[in-house]
Amino acid sequence: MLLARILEEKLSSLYRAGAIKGGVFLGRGQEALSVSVGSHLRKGDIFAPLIRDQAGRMAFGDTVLDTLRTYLGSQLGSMRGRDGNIHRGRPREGYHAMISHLGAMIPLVAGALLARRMKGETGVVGATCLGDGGTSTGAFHEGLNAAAVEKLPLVLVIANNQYAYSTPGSRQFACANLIDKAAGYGVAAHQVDGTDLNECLRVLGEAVQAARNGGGPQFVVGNLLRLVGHGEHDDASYVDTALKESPLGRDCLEVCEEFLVEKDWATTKEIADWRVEAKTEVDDTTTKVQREPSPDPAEEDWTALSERRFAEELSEA
Amino acid sequence: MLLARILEEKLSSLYRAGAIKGGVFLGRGQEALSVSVGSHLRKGDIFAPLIRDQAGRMAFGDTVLDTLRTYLGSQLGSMRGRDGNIHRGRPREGYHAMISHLGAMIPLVAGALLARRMKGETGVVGATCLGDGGTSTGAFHEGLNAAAVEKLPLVLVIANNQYAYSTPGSRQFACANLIDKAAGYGVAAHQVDGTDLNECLRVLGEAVQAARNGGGPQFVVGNLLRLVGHGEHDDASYVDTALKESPLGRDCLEVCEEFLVEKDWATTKEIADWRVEAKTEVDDTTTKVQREPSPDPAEEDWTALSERRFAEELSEA
Amino acid sequence: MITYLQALNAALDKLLADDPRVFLYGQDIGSFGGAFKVTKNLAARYPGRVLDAPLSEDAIVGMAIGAAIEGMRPIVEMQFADFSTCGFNQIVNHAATLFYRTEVQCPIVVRLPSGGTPGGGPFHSQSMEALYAHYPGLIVMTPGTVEDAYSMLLEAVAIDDPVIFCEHKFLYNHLKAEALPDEALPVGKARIARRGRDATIVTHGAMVHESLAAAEELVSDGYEIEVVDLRTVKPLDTDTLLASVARTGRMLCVSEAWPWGGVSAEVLARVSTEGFGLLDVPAQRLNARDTPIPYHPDLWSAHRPTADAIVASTRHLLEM
Amino acid sequence: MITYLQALNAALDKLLADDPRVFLYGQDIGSFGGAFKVTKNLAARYPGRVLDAPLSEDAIVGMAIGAAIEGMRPIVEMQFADFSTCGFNQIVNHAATLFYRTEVQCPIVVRLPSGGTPGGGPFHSQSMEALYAHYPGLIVMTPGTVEDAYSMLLEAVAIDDPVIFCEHKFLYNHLKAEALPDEALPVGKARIARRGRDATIVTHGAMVHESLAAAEELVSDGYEIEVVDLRTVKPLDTDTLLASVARTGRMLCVSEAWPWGGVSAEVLARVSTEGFGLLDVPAQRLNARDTPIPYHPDLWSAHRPTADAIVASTRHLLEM
Ligand SMILES: Cc1ncc(C[n+]2csc(CCOP(=O)(O)OP(=O)(O)O)c2C)c(N)n1
Ligand SMILES: Cc1ncc(C[n+]2csc(CCOP(=O)(O)OP(=O)(O)O)c2C)c(N)n1
Ligand SMILES: [Mg+2]
Ligand SMILES: [Mg+2]
Repeated sequence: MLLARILEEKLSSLYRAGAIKGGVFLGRGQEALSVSVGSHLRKGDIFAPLIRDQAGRMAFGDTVLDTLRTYLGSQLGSMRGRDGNIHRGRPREGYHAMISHLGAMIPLVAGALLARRMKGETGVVGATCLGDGGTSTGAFHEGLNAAAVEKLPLVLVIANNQYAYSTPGSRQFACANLIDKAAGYGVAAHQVDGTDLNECLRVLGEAVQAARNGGGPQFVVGNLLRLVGHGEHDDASYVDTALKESPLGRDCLEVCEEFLVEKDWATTKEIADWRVEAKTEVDDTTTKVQREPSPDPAEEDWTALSERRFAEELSEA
Repeated sequence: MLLARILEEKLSSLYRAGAIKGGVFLGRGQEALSVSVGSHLRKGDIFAPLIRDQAGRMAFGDTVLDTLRTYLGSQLGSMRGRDGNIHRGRPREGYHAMISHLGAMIPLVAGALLARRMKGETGVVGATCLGDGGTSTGAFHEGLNAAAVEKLPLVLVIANNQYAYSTPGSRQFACANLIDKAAGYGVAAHQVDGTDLNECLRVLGEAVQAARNGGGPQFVVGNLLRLVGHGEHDDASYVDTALKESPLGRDCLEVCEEFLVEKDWATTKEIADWRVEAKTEVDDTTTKVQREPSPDPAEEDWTALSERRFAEELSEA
Repeated sequence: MITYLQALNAALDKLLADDPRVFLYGQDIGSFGGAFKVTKNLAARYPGRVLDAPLSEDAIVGMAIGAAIEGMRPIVEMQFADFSTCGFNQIVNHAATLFYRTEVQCPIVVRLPSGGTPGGGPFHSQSMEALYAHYPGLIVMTPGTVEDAYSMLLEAVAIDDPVIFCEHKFLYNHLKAEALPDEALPVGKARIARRGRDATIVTHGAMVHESLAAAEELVSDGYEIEVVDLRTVKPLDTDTLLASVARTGRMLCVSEAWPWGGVSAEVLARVSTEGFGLLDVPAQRLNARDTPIPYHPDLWSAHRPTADAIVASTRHLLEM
Repeated sequence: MITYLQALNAALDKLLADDPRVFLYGQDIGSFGGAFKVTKNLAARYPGRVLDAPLSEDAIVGMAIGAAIEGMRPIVEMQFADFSTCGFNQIVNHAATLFYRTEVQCPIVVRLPSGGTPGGGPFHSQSMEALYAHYPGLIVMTPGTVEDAYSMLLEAVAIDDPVIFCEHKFLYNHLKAEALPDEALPVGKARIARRGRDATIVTHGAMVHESLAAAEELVSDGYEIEVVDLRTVKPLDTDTLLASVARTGRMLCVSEAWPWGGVSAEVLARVSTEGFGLLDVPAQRLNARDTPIPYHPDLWSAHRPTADAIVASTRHLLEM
């Protein structure tokens, strides 16, 4: 969680320095919720993170190295320059690479879980995340409904950060609370304060366990605020000041650090050391990745098909 | 309602006689619910009926004549042979012509209502119908949600006839009751026994009035059974016998007739006379329409655009 | 005799029997056997492997992709090709991009009951092959014979990439063959459906039969028309087309889809460019008209190419 | 100086000011001004007429259709063209068929921020004009200049049929003009962007500028290349193309979209057929490669046509 934060701070400064060509979309303020998803999953489980899940990704096994490789377009990254930033994963390891179209990963995870069931695997869980805005998509609805019909062990986590880009919840849905959607799908509902790591760990633990035990889809809503723009190009000036000052606006990392210190589980000094350690790892890895080669268009295998025999030579660039 | 029933019986026999080239999809058993929607709407309101809404269509102003013209492909029908059967309407009169893709009419009605609001018209209601299966579409979800956000006077009536084609509710959704979906959209919920005309009239009356009074979208679920195949090609052998014998399987027309007789509002003889009258109208109109010309391909204006200047001559059939 | 539809059913049966990774997912395909009965008896024969889906095209395709990543071989049925617009995003943006982005294969087959039938109307008649062929990452098949319905479906499932399988509704029960084939042309190879010398008609799907009928009719005028059945529209077997045009010097492409950017546009673009020196007269195309597909059978017959219209167009081509 | 993006904003401003039937609907287009700021300041200037929509492309288009039937002139913004796949069904099956089926017009405009930019990747870079042009009932515009961004958007709203307006993201801030135009070519007319005599490059959108740069470069070799900007891809101005090819005898079509059935396929099919006698050598095309659009700028530059690639292709054409 701390490492994810430090890494994202680095991504932000790399963005400002013009070192990243595409967009940068960060999860600052959402780490507690995200990391709680990733850390309750085991090897062999399935995870399809979304935009603001750097923390959850790392808990599921993603690395500083591959993150930086993908953002910086290293040829050695898992996406080999073909896709970038948050659109990364290693599907063969159950870690799926999101497409941009929101909601689209839900049926994908459902289908992967269906396959596991058909193959006779039990005790598997598949988790995926979405924003409050993403709940308005047809894909969300169809995917969650189909998963519910099949009673699949899907954990769907909604990070309700109160905005979809600039659009507040009041222009996005009319239900009193996003949790009210669960009953319409016949799935279990969980709600949690997304700024409180302990709570997030507890509630996600329950949700993941319930799914693992055959309880069918689990719908989790975490309430929080993103403490950063939609992307690094965005100053988020549309965010309501009252919200920022409300408990939703708390920084989950600070909340967590205070808790650790209060409980005497860590000293301020120790935390500062962790921070330095993380920073060193991130900085060193950045230096290393920046020396790595970019993908070479001349060596690129310009076909979208895995079966080479069907690739066509059309008159192209 | 009686007229709709008689007309549909005629369509069924025309279908069996091979007089209708496309499919025939009937609403037998659903007339009470459907007619209740149409009859609470006024001139100036908006209605987008669906597959099984012959009764509601006629209550909203559709005629035996145009129904037969459309089914029989008369050139004089509102769709001029370009579209057929249930895909008919007169959108300029607020009576919309469904496309086949289920759920698609919901945002259309919402948009029409939004336009009315922008034009300063008040007191308008827009109603549309859908089946239990249709609730699984992304279009349903997005359309109802967007209407709720705009608090539009939309009445969405779900005819839960327990099956989508051959698929029972258990393979379609996992909620305990379709009405549980309302809370997730923040819209008012109504439920009704779809076999009981009185109840349907009362509940739809309330729903339409609530929408008219600014109560935002109204979600109505009518429970019933279709007493006919999905289309006339289908013998509906998949329908559970227990369901057929349950109260859901009652024929709303019989229920209504019994009620009328019991209340002394009509005698059996009077009802039989109405039936004969309806049959005569339907038969006479059929004879008339069967003499009408088919659309003439040679006179057809083969362009999809209203602006002739953009029509292209490509090398075609 | 076996129909086109029975051939599809037999192929699915064989696939389910031979490969435990294969399963079917779609609306009403279980005990009901599907809207057209293509999956008849399969649910009973393969319990738990022929699943009724909710009315959710987007989720259906999305789930198939997820299952394919897990090593399964899902075959999805759209109730009509026309409804695949509701699953369009998952097909073109998810299935089609997966391998390029992640190096993980996506072996799904999406069966699209395609094409017009009398009384089908605007939303139960569409031929969507060009839509899918435009996107990189998809293989698009349009079997036009009973034999191809069978063997190409078997191959579609064997292919490690997503396949859009456009089976033609008009052929389901009309078209019959003596027996199922033991072998087949490879995917991506067009077939000379009829040998000729005076002109080449390039076509696919149900139009193969209209074109063959047209060719027969032109025999009485002394013409021998070659008919090439594309079979697969992406990849497109340009070599076979060029070889045929080299023999005949004239080409008409007949397709039931709309003209703009359709199969015929791609065929004309390729043959006109690569076969520039082979053509004695400009290549021509004959398509459905550029309007929605009309409901009334009389309008429908004038909307899509028919043997008569093909005869007229071919005569025009021959007289150029 | 006014940018392409400012021209779009000015057109929307004028439309809202002049016509009470016009309103805008789309994600984040209200007080935020849209992801690209095309609608900047408009919500404040026209209260209640620039509405933020939920994250629901299907509903957005469906609502626009309903409003259009009621006599309004909705302009819908997709946040990126690529997301229009999620509203695809309403566009191609509802808006595009409405007039043909019901005789009721459907004057909606769907704005698609289109085309590639460095780092855009597979889902923020697509050029979808061929998809929409394939369907009957839609008009598809691809403005390539500041002037056209302005005047074609004004015309798009004036047209009584649904218009797919493919505005190019790469041009938003890069392209500048002195002033907004007072008059414009009619919709459906292509424009000779540069006069020439040795070959014709037919193109549209951002590729107009790559093609012009290529033409300039070829001047030093003594070549005068004509560049035709299609402006509208459906309808397609075949006459202007043929007139140009009649002068030059050679044609290359350059398009940023994918090859199979794309704009270039349709252009080649038409010019090769109707201009058979005008072509000295076979018409050629240059497209984006047939893969998803890569994220890395180096790959992206090799994926889409660039001035360099156009120079190479044109040289090849000239030397044939
Ligand atoms: C189907 C679709 N439409 C539009 C977009 C563009 N888009 C990307 S992120 C975003 C906002 C998402 O909001 P939310 O789901 O609340 O997630 P958050 O960004 O707040 O984490 C939008 C509109 C998209 N990615 N997918
Ligand atoms: C998006 C979409 N997918 C599939 C179909 C094919 N289809 C037509 S009716 C039908 C079943 C509809 O069931 P339901 O909504 O319950 O309505 P009912 O027929 O029971 O009245 C199906 C699957 C369709 N029309 N639209
Ligand atoms: Mg959000
Ligand atoms: Mg039903």
